Amino acid sequence: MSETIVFGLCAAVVAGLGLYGAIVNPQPLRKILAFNLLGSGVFLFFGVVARRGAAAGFPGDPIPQALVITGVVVAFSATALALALLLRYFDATGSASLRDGAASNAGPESTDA
Amino acid sequence: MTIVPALDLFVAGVVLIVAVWTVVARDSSSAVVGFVAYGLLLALVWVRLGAPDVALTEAAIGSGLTGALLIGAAARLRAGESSTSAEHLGGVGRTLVAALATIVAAAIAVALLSLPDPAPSLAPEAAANAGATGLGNPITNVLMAFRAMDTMLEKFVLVIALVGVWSLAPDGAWGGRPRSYHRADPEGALVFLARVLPPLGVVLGIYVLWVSADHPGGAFQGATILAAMWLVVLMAGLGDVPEVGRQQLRLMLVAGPVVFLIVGLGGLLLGGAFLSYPQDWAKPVILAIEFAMILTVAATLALLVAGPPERSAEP
Amino acid sequence: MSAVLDLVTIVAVSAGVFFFLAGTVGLLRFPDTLTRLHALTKADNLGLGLVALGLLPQAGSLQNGLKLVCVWLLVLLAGATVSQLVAQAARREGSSS
Amino acid sequence: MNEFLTVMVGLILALLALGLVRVLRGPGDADRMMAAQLIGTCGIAALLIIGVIGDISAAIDVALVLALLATFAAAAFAECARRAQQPDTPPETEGP
Repeated sequence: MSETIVFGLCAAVVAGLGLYGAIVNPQPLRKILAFNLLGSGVFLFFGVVARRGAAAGFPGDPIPQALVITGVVVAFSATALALALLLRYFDATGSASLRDGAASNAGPESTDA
Repeated sequence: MTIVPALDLFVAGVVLIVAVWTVVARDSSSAVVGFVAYGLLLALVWVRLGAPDVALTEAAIGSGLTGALLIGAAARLRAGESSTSAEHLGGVGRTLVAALATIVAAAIAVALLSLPDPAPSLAPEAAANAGATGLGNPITNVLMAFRAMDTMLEKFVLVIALVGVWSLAPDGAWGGRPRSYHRADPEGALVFLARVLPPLGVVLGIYVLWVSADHPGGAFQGATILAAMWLVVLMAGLGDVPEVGRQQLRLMLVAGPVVFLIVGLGGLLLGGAFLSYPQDWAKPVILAIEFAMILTVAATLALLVAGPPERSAEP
Repeated sequence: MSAVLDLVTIVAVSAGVFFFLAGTVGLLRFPDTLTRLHALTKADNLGLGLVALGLLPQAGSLQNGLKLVCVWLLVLLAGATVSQLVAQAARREGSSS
Repeated sequence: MNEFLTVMVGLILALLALGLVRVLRGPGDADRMMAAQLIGTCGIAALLIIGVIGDISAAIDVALVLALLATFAAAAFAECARRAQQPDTPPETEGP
């Protein structure tokens, strides 16, 4: 049962790191990266709970594991949408950061191209 | 044996090193490499946690497709990297956020460590009802039978995400083709890869789906492998993405979820509840759904990575 | 018999890890891209090949053994392609810079 | 036997972390591709050994998928490196 303690702490630290990175890092791409980190920390949390609930001959409780599989797919589609938004914003305004002062001159003429 | 925790400590230690790297790395391209390595190591963690199905999913989707998306985005954004300003959060702000993050991490750790000793588990119920579907793999049982509603809605989420991505196309390229097209140079190494790898990938994808009835595997993992193979062909320039406005493509994308819905309604009509399978027909029905599902999910995942249309419809 | 198999595993896996070590040190220490590439490919096919060879006796069934060989062949294909692509990228960077 | 294999996994994972240092020192595209390839191979080797230690035969399937996707990530890197070098010509020629 030692791996649940080791990976439980690992899940907690990764979730904290993801939260820290999502807030502190100014670039949107890095925020999406950190958000994925936070997501994987939460999924690890589910994994450890599943491992603790191992019973009836299963190495781990299948219900949280099935939820994590669904969660990873949904997290992927959310990341795909976020990256598409970011790239579209970058094409429209020519700057990769969301700071209001940074929307440079490339704004108007490229949107209706 | 005292040696086994050392293995977990190694794996957890390297996972944390790579996670810190991904957050702290200077430029975003090396952070993305760190994230691909992180997704890979996470697959190791999931194997250690006794969940090979999730390890497959994390490896295929977490580090494979998400990695490809991020690599593409980082490359395109590299041009804009110079224009981003310095940190907008001052020293005090960063320490506050760090404190908040440690509080959240501590809360999660406490919640995990204070689980009651006979931890709450639904495994006995899952084992008791495993006979209903005749499938050996408990996770496929849960995904396709006990919580079939989640899996069906998940497919609708994928299609909705694709609609969202496609709606981001500039007006000129509406209904056109994603990704810019480039001629494949015949003797390139990438073209050789795109000719040799896909057949192996298709066999492995179908194997992962077929084996999921009794051993770790699954329709989503198989679909991810098929999507990756199609993307390798696209990257090599051997094929071109079908234009987004084409009718058959849209029908194919909606086919998977609709089949699932029809089978669910069929269960309702045959006297059972919504999404309940007739007693001795459960396994063939589930496999039929999964085979219908794998193609549409593979196409949806690949088109999500390909991104919104950028060129007008003509080839 | 199992002692011999264990011995084979120990020798092969440690040789594999040695090649991984050599490859990684080469990747870090060598001056330019092409020499690093030389070190990387050694780590790839020899390192993983020996580890897979070492694990063959431990693999449960013949099917697992065949899968181990498939993993090695797939990584060989990956290594070959990456070496070509890296060499092209290095040549392009070399010629343009 | 498991003790020996655990030490081996520890070594491989240490080498994997070292491989990331190469990304730090040589930020060129070529170095990034090589580091990703080495990290992939180290990960697969560690996974195979962990599968044997924990007697989980499904770990080999995961390694197979990882081997396939290591190639896919390398292809993604290569395509971005190629695209960075020469911008795409509009497809005025006939379609595929």
